[in-house]
Amino acid sequence: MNELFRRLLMLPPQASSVARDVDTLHFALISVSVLGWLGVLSASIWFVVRGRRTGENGAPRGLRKFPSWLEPAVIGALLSGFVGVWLIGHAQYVHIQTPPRESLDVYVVAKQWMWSFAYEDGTASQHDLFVPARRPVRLLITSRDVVHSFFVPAFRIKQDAVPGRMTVAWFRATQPGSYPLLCTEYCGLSHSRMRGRVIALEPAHFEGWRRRFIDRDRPELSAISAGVGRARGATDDLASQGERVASERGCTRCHTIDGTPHLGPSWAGLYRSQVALQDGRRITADDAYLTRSMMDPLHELRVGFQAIMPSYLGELSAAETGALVAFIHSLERAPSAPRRAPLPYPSTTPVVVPAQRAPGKPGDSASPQLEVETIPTPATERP
Amino acid sequence: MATPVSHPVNEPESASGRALRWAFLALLVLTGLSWAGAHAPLGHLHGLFALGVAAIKALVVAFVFMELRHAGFVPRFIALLTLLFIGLMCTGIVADALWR
Amino acid sequence: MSVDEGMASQAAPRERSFWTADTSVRSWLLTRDHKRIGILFLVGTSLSLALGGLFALLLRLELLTPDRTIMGPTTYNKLFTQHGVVMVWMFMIPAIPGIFGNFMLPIMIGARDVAFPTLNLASFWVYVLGAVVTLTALAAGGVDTGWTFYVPYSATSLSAVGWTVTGVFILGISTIMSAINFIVTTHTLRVQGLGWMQLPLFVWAIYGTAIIQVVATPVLGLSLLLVGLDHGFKLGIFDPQYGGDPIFYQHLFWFYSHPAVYIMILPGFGVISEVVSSFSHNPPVSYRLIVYSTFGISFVGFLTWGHHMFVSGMSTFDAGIFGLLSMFVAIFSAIKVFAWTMTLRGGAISLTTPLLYFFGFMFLFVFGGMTGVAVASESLDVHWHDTYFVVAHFHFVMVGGTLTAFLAALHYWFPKMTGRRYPERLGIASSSLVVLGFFFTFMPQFLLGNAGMPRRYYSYPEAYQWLNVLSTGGASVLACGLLLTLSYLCVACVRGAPAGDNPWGSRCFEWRVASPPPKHNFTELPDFERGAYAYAEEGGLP
Amino acid sequence: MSRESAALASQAEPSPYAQPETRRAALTLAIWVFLGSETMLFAGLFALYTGYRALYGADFAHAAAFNEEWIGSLNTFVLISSSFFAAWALHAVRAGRRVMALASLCAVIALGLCFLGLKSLEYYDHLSRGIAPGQFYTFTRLPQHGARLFFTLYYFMTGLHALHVIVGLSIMAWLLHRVHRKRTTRERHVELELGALYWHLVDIVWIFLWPLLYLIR
Repeated sequence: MNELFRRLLMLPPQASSVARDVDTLHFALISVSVLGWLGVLSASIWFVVRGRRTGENGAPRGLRKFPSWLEPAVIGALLSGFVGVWLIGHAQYVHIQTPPRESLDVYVVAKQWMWSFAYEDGTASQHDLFVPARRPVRLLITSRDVVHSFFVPAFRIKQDAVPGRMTVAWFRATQPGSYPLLCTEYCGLSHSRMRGRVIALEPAHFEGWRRRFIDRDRPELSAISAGVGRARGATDDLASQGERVASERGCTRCHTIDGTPHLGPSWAGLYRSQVALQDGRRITADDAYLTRSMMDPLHELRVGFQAIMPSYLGELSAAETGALVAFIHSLERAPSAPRRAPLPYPSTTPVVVPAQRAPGKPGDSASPQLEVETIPTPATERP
Repeated sequence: MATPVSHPVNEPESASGRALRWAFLALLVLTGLSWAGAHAPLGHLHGLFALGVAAIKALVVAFVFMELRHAGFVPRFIALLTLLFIGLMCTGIVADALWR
Repeated sequence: MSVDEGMASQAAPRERSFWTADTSVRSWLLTRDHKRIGILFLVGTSLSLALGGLFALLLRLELLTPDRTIMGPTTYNKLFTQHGVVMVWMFMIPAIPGIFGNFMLPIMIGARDVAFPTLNLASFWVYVLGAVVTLTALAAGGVDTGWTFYVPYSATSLSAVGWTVTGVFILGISTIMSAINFIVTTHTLRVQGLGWMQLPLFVWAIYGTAIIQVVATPVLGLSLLLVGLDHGFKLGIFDPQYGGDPIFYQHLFWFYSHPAVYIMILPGFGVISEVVSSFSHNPPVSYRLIVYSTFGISFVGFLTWGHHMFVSGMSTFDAGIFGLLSMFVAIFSAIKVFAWTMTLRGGAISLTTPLLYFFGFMFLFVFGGMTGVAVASESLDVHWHDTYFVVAHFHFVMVGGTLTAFLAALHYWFPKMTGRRYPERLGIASSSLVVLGFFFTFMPQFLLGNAGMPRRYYSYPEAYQWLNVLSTGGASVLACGLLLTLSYLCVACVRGAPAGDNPWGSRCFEWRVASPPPKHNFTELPDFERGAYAYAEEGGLP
Repeated sequence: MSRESAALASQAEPSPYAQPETRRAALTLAIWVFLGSETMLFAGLFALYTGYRALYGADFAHAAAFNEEWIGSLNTFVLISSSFFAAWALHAVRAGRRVMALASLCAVIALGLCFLGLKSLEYYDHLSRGIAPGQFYTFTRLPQHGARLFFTLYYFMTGLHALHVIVGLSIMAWLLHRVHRKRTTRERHVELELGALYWHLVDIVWIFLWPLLYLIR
């Protein structure tokens, strides 16, 4: 019954501990609504059919007297029905909003147009949130620029990411799998591309992922988790300062750092590369060119881009400019094409994630390889 | 037979000159009181006191200067409704700010 | 446009109608006649509807395929913003009050005009000014914030936010002018002996709407002013960089915009009450309940704004309060639906286009309303918030409710306004097209929302394509229906058969004057002592 | 009935009012509705003030101390007096004392201008110290977020109010003109009633702004 309704209403799989309950209320409410709807409609049609018959003769039979109890009865029934729905819905809402005590904390930072995640121990990831299955995970969500919203349809949870505030959500994935993560609060140009995944691993695999990440990528930790981890004494070299400047000043709204095409040229692999200008020249994107482009962007415009960037003359301090150049420098060896395959979305069936499972056919993006080795490393590689 | 006339409206009794002068005096006294209250050691009651006095002053202005005491039901109702909605809005926002 | 010839059949010499009393262009543009202002609003809001509808069609075309179809994401974002702005502030809020409120309300209460005719004219021209300024944003590059203007995005967006918020601010002024006029007219210009509880239900609806408008619109004005200052001068009162709280903006915005939903639907309710009573030749069941629920909606509508913010991080306590109050506001609409259905009972029903639109209304609005109860229940809203489910829900209510009521009103009062009849068969055909087209446009969107497709999505996963195609197909049918309506109504304005004063056999007051009404509404005052719904008296139809 | 119909038809541009008394009632009702609507414009700012006060209570208290209390208090006195004179002008017109009415209206305008003068003095003082709204805020003694928000709100609230004072003053000047030209008389003075009501509302708003922005620390 549950499965029939779920498929009929095209709901995603019920992959969190709360999904089943929420759906049950959903099914009940929709059924009652449709019944009530049909009731009202058939009553109207019945009255019309009868009214047509008498109506032709020209005389309405007039309002027949109502039983006096009908009005209060209808109002009372509606009221108690609605309040009943509210009671259940509210109880569930309180449950959804109250994280259990022993949950794993993950700091979620949204920005235009990506998600980044950081764990208490310094592990971090972008786009993909790795969590252990069957264990409650508490999300501490914030945003660096505008309002976003963290939405995992399969978990039936959603929470806004509000700049300047920390909001809280939690979930417990019932089984391992990959679940689409979407941004539901309109946040500008690439709102519909701000997608990620929640990847629930068997607890043992999750531990493995975490240990490997720390062993291999320890040097990276501080920069990635800078957004939330600054207070924890992260190292603050010039390039990571630059990364911060880039997001605070809104550079990353138009310039990507992983090679994805966007409004402005991507910074990945930009440093010291040859670029073609609209006046026909080709020049090297060295420190001087980068600085000039911030201050007078329209003067040396690259081929294939529109003249939309505002001048940052007087907006950026010398230190900020230097930090930005250092950050772009740090992306010198970043690949200049997106390294990630398009997101496998939506996954209507949860992917079972044994690490030893054979990889899918090449190009088969519907069954993502979730081998721990292929976890995308963060795009911010530095020499 | 129905005729297109309106409902008779009484010329509101105008506020007497004496009432106006008394109201003015009361407003001045209340202003002084409000100022004194701001400098008295009232602790966290400061805000309550200042706003309370302000409310009384507003009532004096509304009822005497704006002749609400002679006005009919409708203007009073509008005044009440406006206050109610301001209250609602403040309550809604403060409730969210305090308890989230 | 000449519409007078059709009425020559009447034997008694009649005063010339308001259409032909003076035919100079100036006498139209600077008219203080409430009926002509109603016609001006009809032209203005219909143009807005056409423009907003065109935007909607373009959006639906873009969504035919998962990625780029006809436009890029920047254009798409600007189009859905303009669609929302145009439809909400330039069509749905001013349409029914501006056209039919202006035209009918004074006649229905036996007044020669509204209380302040000049203010009424000003309200139309302020509307035009606001519309022009709003649309200037298009010339200035468009605005891409969504009609909700959420900060901080709207404050930092590089698009023409300034023009749009200024335009909407000006449209708000026009709304308040009209609203003050309606309130004062209803209070002071009722014909002697016409008590409050004898007013036609449409008057009540316009009156209740006007109250919401004067209370809520200034709050919108202020919030848009603050957004404009933030965008133009970085005075950010909501700017998180300076410690401001973007959520406060949402509170202010929804304090206006939730009641604004009722600003849009209440006049529709009024129309529906009139239509169902006129075509079943029955007095409305529980007149009092309908009136009380109008005021219940007007008031409780102000207490529920928080249900737009269940996932913004508000406390569970607040959410609970707002959730419960939202359930109460649903009760009032349910009462009305009950009353309308029961009004049909035992009636002598004539199945005409307005009544078909009434059924369209019941078919769509009732379902939309029930999904409203669903999204108001907190735990379900967490899943549905900002998905296509919500899009489908408010289109069912706003388009399925307000637009069908608007079309019902247009057909119902067409003979009164022009003195001519529209072709009934075409009316029936187009109403079926509209209702079916609408149903197939938005029904799939409920499912899309269930599946988790967020709103304002330029590109979407391929699995959703078939539902989107269905929706686009429905939208084209809907557009055909509306175009058909437009064309036959235009023809009927000039060529329609003479309608006579009361073609529907209605008892309501406006049908007791000539069609179209003379310039000063009454050559001689009709009998207002026999009630507007006096069907039970004297047996048969007139 | 027939005579009335004839009267209805004969009037070229009839007023919708059958009796002049109805016009007065309509205008009075309209101004009350308008004032309620106008108050809701301020309501949003009051709500923001309470909301931010709930978040930044201490900062607000510190910041309020940097508003010149004597200017605020003096302005309260000035505005209350002007409100009294507005009421007095109406009283005088009703009693047929035209000269007294003219003098009262002059007093209203003078006091209103005095209010604006003091307000500009305070704005000037604030701006010269770097206390400016939003991004222009450079007052180093109170660097906290709350203080910046307080002063941004201060500018919005007093600015919107000052705008209303300016509108009110224009209305008062117009009324002065009408009384002077004997167009507003003992018999016909509804415009003075409406103008005075508007002016009193401006006063009431300030009565609340004063404690919120100056007194509560």
